[in-house]
Amino acid sequence: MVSPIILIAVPLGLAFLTTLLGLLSEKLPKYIPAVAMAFNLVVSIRLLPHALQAPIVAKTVGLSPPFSIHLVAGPLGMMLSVLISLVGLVIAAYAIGYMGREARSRYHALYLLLLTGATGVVLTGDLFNLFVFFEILCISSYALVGYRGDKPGIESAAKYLIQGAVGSSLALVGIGFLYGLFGTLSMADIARNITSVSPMAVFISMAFLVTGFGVEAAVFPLNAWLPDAHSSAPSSISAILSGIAIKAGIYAVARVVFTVYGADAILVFVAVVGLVTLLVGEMSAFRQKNIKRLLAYSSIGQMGLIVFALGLASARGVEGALFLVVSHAFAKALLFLSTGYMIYRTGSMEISSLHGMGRRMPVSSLCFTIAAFSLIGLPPFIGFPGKFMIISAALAKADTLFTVLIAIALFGTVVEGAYFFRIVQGLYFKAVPEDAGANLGEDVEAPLSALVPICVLAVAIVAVGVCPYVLTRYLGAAAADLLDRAAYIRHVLGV
Amino acid sequence: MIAFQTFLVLVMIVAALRAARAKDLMDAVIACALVSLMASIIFYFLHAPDVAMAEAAIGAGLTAAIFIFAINRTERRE
Amino acid sequence: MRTVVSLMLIAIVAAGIIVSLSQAPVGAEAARQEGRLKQDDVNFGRYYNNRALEETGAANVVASVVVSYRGLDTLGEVAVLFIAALGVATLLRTKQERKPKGEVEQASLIVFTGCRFLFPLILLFAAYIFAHGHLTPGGGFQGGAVTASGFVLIYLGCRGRAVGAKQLSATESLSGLVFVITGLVGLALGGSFLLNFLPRGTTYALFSAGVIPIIYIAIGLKVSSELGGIVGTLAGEGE
Amino acid sequence: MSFLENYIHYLGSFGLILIGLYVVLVKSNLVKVIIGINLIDTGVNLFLISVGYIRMGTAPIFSRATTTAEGMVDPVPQALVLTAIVIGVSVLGLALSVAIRLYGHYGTLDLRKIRDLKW
Repeated sequence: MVSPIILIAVPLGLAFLTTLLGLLSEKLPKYIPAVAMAFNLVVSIRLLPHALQAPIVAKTVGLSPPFSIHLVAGPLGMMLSVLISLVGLVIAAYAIGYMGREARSRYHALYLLLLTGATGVVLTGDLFNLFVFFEILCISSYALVGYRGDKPGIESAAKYLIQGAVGSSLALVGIGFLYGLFGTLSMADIARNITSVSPMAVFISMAFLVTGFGVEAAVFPLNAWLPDAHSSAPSSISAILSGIAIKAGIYAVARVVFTVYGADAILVFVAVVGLVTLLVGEMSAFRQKNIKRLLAYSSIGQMGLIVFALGLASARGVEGALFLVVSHAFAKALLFLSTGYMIYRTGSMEISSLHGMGRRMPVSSLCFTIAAFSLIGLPPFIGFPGKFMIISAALAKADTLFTVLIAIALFGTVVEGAYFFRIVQGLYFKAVPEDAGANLGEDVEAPLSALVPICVLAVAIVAVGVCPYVLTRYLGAAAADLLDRAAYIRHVLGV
Repeated sequence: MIAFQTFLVLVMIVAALRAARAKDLMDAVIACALVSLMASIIFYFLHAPDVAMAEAAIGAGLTAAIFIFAINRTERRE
Repeated sequence: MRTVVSLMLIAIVAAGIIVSLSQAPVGAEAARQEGRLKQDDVNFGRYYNNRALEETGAANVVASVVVSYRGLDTLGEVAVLFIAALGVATLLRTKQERKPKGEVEQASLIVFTGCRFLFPLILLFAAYIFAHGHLTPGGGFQGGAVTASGFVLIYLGCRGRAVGAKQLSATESLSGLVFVITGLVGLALGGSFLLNFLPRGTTYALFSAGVIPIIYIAIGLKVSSELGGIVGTLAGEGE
Repeated sequence: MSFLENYIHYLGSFGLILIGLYVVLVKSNLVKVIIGINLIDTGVNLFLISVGYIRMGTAPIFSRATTTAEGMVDPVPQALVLTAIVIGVSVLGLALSVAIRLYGHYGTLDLRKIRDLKW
């Protein structure tokens, strides 16, 4: 069995290699992210069965935890690592064609580093190391959002950068408090000692950490950057930001709240924050006329639902949240990728310019429809089991409060359904607008290099939707990984 | 000893306030470099010579330089 | 309005910090005063201070923490700097119309000569700092920052002379690879990443502490080229 | 006096953090905001170092004069701060290049005037 550390070290090394190859050849660098992610996918799948039995604790410099940085590749971490490398591979393959003209070796190196940061976040067992990988993730996304250097890209990069930088400084203050209190940085070690200090002092450090990581996770008051950043970036970057980057943020918040602090008292608050995020996201999405902004707001709404489900804190709720993480990663990546060429062909991001696309770009439109229906939660797509699990988990609480909350959440889903149906109706049943597309020939379907990745995601959405068991059998262990602090501490520290 | 460190902290805070208030960005950058310099001396007194070196070289030197390059390419007044 | 809301936010943060500090004593000094530090072996700082010299052979405990015990952090951190260098180069890649060499306003002869005289000395000093990182204060980051200040001097004093972007890029890639490969060799030989697989040598000697000087020199070169690249691009001399 | 000895560095660091936060929240000039972020970074670094400080301690470096680990200050925060300083300068470089590009597009750095995208 190989050490999970190569999931981080090898992509990092390849990212360093990318710019070197970029000096030698124009063509080589663009294949490196795909190669690295394929490698990660194979290794993660090989490691997943081991991780399901017991978390793999990988030590560095030959010291056992907590005295050196250690990776904890538990069921949840490995599951997310598989997800990251799968989605990363698909989008990397898409980007070979899509970014072909404008991407240079720098784009590919930054993209690979973003994914490496996300992988590091989900695998590490050390709080400061989590922060460092989080910074890799955030800083490469700042650079990628502004990659094109056009007006909206630069403006949203500036906003994103300011909020992200302040957030990560606050998180660092929280880490400083924790180190000052406990003299240790290992998350398991902190979790073991957390009750030995006055709850108020602990609460403040948690507030700092959650605020800091919450900026990337896009929970309600901290998400002003998201619609701009996700809509101004190149489509392949929007896909990875919506699909993976915010999930890593959610993972960091959840890991800190559940495992490090075991803070059951604030979970109702978390559920309410999630609900507000959901409503704000869906309501704003409803008003949008720009397709990419609409998708970005819809991401906020879905993140709200995930946070709400985590706030239920029951095993079933967390399982639902994790299912939704996977389904949203697939569906939102697919939505951004399939609209990528539509926007490129029509040259406009207005929803009205997509009218009649169903006949001109049939495959892209079909995939868009599949992903949209999956997000709404229609069977037989992957979104349905996730939403169903969350609803049943909320009802299983047998608490009037949660019943009311889930009713409000369902209202949000209805709004979501309304705007996605509107778009799909436009795709298939509206006439092609006169002005848009005069410059389009007959053959406007996306090239094969884009269709293959898109279709892979679409097939995955339908396949997992029809047969959710392939995913749900891992969820029990993954949810336990997040909720069962005692087991986590026991596995890492061996006490 | 503690009196001297208190003095350094006070100078640092005053410089930070100056950086916050100054309308001329070049002023603010110089005040910012002074903050880093004071922080670097404080690091030395806190028995952190490695960090003191890094802060003096990066915080007080390089940061100010890249700020000034950037201000040269944009505008100087707030 | 905005000011009032901001001040309220700041007040909340300040109140939180004050409450936190008054509720529980934070820091090593507080722990020492309460006598908590005696019994525990859990405290990272205690553990490293007691073991570092014996385990890594580096006299500078901070160097062994940075390069060895928390080496993965450092790898992540050079990656962050790499990202910044790439990002700055990407954002500013549209070249300003570069003035031909003759029209560049030259610094005065004294400044020009002074810069040309000082630059090699600065580089030598930087190399000293990062080669002795495991023995004395200093190391890869500090040395790299000093090199970059040397570059600043060149950009100020000898206008129109750019440091080759290709060479910088190649240096940063190669030194990054050296770091990763050293770590992976440790993984292959001893089963854990960044394992110190070379002999420790005599303490206080230049060639001691196993892989620590190798990695620190790689970090030094990498940080030098990255910071140099950032400074150069921002100064408008890069590309 | 004991209060001052225990808390002066914390006071300084949190003073810097709060001043920086004020600048980030209130000022609208992008370069000024970046200066605020820089102040916050310095404050956080000072906080981390003061966490590891032991009075009457020694620097964590062995030499012919210092041969025992007794009384050495905590080396871990110093390592963390080295990391944090470098991350800080990375963000700063990126932020300033974004500012330069923004100025190229809009001819101003005033964030109140740059409102093409809105909520």
